[in-house]
Amino acid sequence: MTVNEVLPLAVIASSLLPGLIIFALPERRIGLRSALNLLGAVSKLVFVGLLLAGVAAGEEYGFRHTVLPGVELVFKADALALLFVTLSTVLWLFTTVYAIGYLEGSPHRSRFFGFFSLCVTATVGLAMAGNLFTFFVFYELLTLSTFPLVVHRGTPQAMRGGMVYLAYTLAGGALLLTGIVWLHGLMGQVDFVHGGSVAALGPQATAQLKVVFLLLIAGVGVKAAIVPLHGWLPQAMVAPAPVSALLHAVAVVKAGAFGIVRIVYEVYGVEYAQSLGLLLPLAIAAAITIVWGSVRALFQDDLKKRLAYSTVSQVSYIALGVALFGPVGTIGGLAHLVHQGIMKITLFFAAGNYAETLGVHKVSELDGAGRRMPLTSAAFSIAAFGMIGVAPTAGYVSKWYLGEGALAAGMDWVVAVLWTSSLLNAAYFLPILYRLWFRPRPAAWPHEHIPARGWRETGWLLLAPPLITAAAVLITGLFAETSWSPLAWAKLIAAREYLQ
Amino acid sequence: MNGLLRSAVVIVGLSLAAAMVIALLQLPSAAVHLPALVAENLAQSGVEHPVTAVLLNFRGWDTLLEVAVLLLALLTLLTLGGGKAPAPAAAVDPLLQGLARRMLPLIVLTAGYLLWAGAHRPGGAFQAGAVLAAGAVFLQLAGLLPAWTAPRRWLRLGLVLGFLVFLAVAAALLGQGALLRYPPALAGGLILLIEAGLTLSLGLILAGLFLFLTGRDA
Amino acid sequence: MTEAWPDPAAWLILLPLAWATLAFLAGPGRGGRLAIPALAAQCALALWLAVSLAESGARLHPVGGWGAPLGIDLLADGLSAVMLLLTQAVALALAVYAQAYFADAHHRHEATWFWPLTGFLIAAMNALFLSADLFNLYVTLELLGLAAVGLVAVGGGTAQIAAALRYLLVSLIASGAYLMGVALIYGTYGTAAIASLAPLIDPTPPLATWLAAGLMVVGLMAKTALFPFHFWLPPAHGGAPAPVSALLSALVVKASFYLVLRLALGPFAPLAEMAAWLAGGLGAAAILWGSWQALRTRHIKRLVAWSTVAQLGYLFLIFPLLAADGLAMQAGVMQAVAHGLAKAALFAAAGVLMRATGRDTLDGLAGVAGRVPLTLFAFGLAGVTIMGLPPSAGFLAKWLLIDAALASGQWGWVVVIIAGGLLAAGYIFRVLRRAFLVAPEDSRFHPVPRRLEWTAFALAVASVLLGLRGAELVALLG
Amino acid sequence: MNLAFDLLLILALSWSAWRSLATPDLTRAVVMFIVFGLLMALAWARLGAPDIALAEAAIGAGLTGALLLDALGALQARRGEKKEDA
Amino acid sequence: MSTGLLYALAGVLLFVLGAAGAVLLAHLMRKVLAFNVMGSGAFLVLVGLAQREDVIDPVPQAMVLTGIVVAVAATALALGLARAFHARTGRTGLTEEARRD
Repeated sequence: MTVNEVLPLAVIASSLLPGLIIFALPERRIGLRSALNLLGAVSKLVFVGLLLAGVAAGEEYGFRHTVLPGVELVFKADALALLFVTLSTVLWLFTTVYAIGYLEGSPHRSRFFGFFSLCVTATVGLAMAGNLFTFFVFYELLTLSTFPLVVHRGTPQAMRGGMVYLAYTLAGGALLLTGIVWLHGLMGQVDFVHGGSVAALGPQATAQLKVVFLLLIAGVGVKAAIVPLHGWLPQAMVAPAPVSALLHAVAVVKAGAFGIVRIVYEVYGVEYAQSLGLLLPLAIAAAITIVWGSVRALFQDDLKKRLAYSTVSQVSYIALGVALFGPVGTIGGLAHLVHQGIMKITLFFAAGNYAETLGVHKVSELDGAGRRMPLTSAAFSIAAFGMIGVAPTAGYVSKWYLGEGALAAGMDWVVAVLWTSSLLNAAYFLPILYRLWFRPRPAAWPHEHIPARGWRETGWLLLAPPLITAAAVLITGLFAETSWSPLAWAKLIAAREYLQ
Repeated sequence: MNGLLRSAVVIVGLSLAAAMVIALLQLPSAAVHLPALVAENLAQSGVEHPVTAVLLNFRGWDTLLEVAVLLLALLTLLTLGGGKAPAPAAAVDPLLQGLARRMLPLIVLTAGYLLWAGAHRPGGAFQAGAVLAAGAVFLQLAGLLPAWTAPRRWLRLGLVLGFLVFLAVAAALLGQGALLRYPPALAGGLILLIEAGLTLSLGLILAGLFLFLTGRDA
Repeated sequence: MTEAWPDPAAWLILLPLAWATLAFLAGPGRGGRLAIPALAAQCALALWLAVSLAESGARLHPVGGWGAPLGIDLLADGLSAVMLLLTQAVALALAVYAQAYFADAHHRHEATWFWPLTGFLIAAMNALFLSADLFNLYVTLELLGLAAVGLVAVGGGTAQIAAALRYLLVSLIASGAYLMGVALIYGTYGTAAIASLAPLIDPTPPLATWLAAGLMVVGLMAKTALFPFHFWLPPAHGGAPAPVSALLSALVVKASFYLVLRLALGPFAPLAEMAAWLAGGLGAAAILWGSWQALRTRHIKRLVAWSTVAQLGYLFLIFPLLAADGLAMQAGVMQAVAHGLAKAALFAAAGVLMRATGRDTLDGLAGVAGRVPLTLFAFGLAGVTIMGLPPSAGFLAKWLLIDAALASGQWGWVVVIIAGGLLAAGYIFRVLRRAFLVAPEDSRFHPVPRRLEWTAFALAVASVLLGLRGAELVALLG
Repeated sequence: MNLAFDLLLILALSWSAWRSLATPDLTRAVVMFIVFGLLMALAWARLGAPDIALAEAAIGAGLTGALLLDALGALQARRGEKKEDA
Repeated sequence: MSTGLLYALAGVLLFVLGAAGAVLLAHLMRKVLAFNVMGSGAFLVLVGLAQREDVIDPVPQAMVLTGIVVAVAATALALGLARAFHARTGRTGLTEEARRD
């Protein structure tokens, strides 16, 4: 095995092995467990860094293993894969730190961190999947490893949320599987290649290919929470905050969105998909989701639910970018994949801090929290502005490219959708900011677990992650035009996808 | 529901019977003719009686497994053992007891004859074992032999001896090349050895099927 | 024709017969120490056989040196090698499990003749997988059936006796039908050797051949507990002690399926197409009905037993697809292996859960996630295989099945396969979700030997990891 | 002559089998079954299979008969004579 | 018609009679009887059909010898189970109706 084969595996193993060891650890080995977690996260970061440098220089990384005759497990660390891998790896590090603080003293932590590591393993595996078969393997692994986290609290309410989550995702997986095997029967193994490969089947297969497209997109659309397949996401918010933060704001929904990207660009090929007339319906579905999610978010008093509906809306920006036929839209969509991740995780970290520190779960209870927890609230505010798309945050950059892309593709109505969405975003985020900063604080908080000590409004481990990610929201926006920004990487990918 | 089942079974049964009768009446001659093959190879089989040759040589493998079936049935009966001591044999007519006593040597003699005869004419280990078992049942009915509970070691040894001998021969021959391929010169002797062992064990097993059961839960 | 002296195939039958007999001789409750090393040796033999087959193709062992049709042939090919490997591996793991399981004073009375019965059971299966003679197969079927009945009854409870009795009666009637089929075949062709029969049966055989095939296959279906002959299985498998349930559900029912497959691929291939739809339809009904019942029952082991009814359905879905190409056969064998490992793990895990909670109902499971996490993990992993989710071997089986169905344009089966997978998820998560609930205050947990937990876990892991080694298994099938 | 004997024997076989299944009295049914076994032995002799005839008489009729009678005693001992399976 | 075929036909009759009885009869003893009748029918077909040209064939004869022994083993096991079942429940059948007695 060459280095180029080992590196992708090392990225996967760096979270898988610590995860498996953690399962076996007794509950009280807190130090060892945390060390293992951080060791895994840091070493994964190192491996990903090596990969990034290599891919930027034009190296190719991949690994193949035959599972059945004509069916292979393929890993391919290309530029697109690395965009997602990097996002999950970096955020995994922060979330791990955050989770160590968040779960301090709660039971079953070995189980929690074990499955948490498995989830990240599934996410990076999915990102590096080199064909549909491999993608499906990790797609289902992600479902299975998130379930124990959703039901972690063991309450009947958590069970209900978990079962809804399962029902949606397993049904989606079944659709996806049908589509994949169908395509497999038509053309053998379907590797992800630039420009797609199904066009080779010729005109007599178009009808079947359309049905397969529908199956595949519906399958991944469940995780991407495209309306009407989004019902699980708000329910899954019963999970502990770090789970909501990393998994439901980033890993799981992004896995769906990422699947859409792979299917459109590297299975069908964006031009062939366009010629089959498949992109417009996708764009419409995405647009409906964007608006619908925002509208629903308006009416949620539960903070995490409001954020969840916001996720429903925001993730479809990615699908929308993909469906806009042209490189500018692609850049916008891919950049948003990263930007939305950073912004949304900041919001969830902050929401978790309110809950863990003050016992505040509802928007209506947030009055004056900005004065009690200024740092957390500042981070929250930056991320909220990013979501709305205010310059110079990261959200502004991706929305700008999406709008440009829509105009370039001649789909002017999309611009209207983007504007509507931004207004709605403002409508559900600004009242929160108003409450945080301008309303008087109540006499007592619902459950103040952690007292303020000087300027340390809450635990260290809870405070550092949102501050760093909030800074990242600003930095990625301000320095978007530098060569190491997510935007630049998205441009690299778009250049490669549209090369054909 | 039950009536439905009943009529369904009757209808299926009748049509099956009719189909089989028709099928049997229109059968052509068989393509393979085994009796000729048996006759051809009888000389190398080590015995003169064709049925015994098939049973212990040509298809000896069936017989080995069949003895295992018998042993297994007995084993399962033991599993069921309620552990209750069987009722002591009831007082029986002394005339019957006398008769049984006198018949015992005759039964053993008959079994021996059947065993020996199997090589040349009808008879063999199974018939001999059955006669022995019948004798044991008769003794039990006559009150001379108590029913059995859990078998002690010597009885277990008797029960499995025939099978072990058979297995040992099979294993030894497998070591020489193939399962149960007797060297022609030794075939007669080995078959007699196996049959002798089987006669004893089959007699005990068949008797056991009765003696372990009887009186247990009456 | 003859092989060098250690022909692993033949030893695979003699060895378990020998240790079963010796275990009986050793006396009640003894034999575990004999069985485990012997089973380890059998594993090695099966592996050796598989490797040598991969190198040199199928090998024939004419018992007595006569050869068919006068004598009986043992035939070892890829298909039998896979089944032999599965049997020895699962049996070894379960033997290790059983030794710890019966060491407990409460369960010792169940162990009296467990070991010799198990030895005969394994010998019967090995003999069945290797036999190439229809009548000899009848004898192995009877040996297998009686051993299985004995094991069901080994617990000695009333429900177990009743289940054993029902199982025995079904088994006997089924063997009777099979025997009648053999009688008709022998009468028609003058031989019962599969090798001699295969060239004689053409696509337009006499009526007697049709009847014979029908009787034999129906008998075997009843022994496999294919819907609607499934009624005996849940009480028998659900009521027996855990290691016995695992043996029966994982292996025994597969033996008669294997025989159906053998017949359909071999001598009855010219006739198979006609009845294939019926087999597939019954399989589909089994999947749906078995899953539905598993979703309703309140008892853990009943749930697992009903799951067996459902999973056996998949095995029969392959028959309408056999014509397509090798895919369906591979799918069937993959499913048999995957289910064998996973079901053994599920029953083993269920046994631990019942020991730990002291109850046999799903309601009693609350909180076990914190108490026996390893076992629950094993249950979940085995569940992954049962649900057919990646990367398990069960997933590969479903992949192959769907592939075969689509390749032959038979859409309906795909729907059944997918629906079956979702229903399976439904009943597996019925267990898991309860396990994650917070334990009620008054619940008590009993300590469980670690060995029980680890063997269940090992079986479950094997069922999942085999999914990464599907290519080797398919290559062995040839 | 032979044919007539065969037909008669088959008739007797069928009749005894039928009675052993259909007669309401279990004891009589078992006795009928033993008769059936002995008739089977005769049939085997007619088929030129003296080995089977011997085995059938000893095992099929004899041992099985003894087992059945013994079991009958056990099953009826508890509550006396019973007539069932309508 | 040859002797062999004649007995084979009789075997068919016995087999079907026994099979139907084994399925339909409720009493366990009857089921055992029926199963034995069924087996005897199959044995007759095996030997009779093979000897339908009135040539003695020792192979099926040996098979039937094996079969008879297997049958008695099965019968003993069934009776043993039935007795154990009866001893525990007082019932003589597995079906619902049999519970009445």
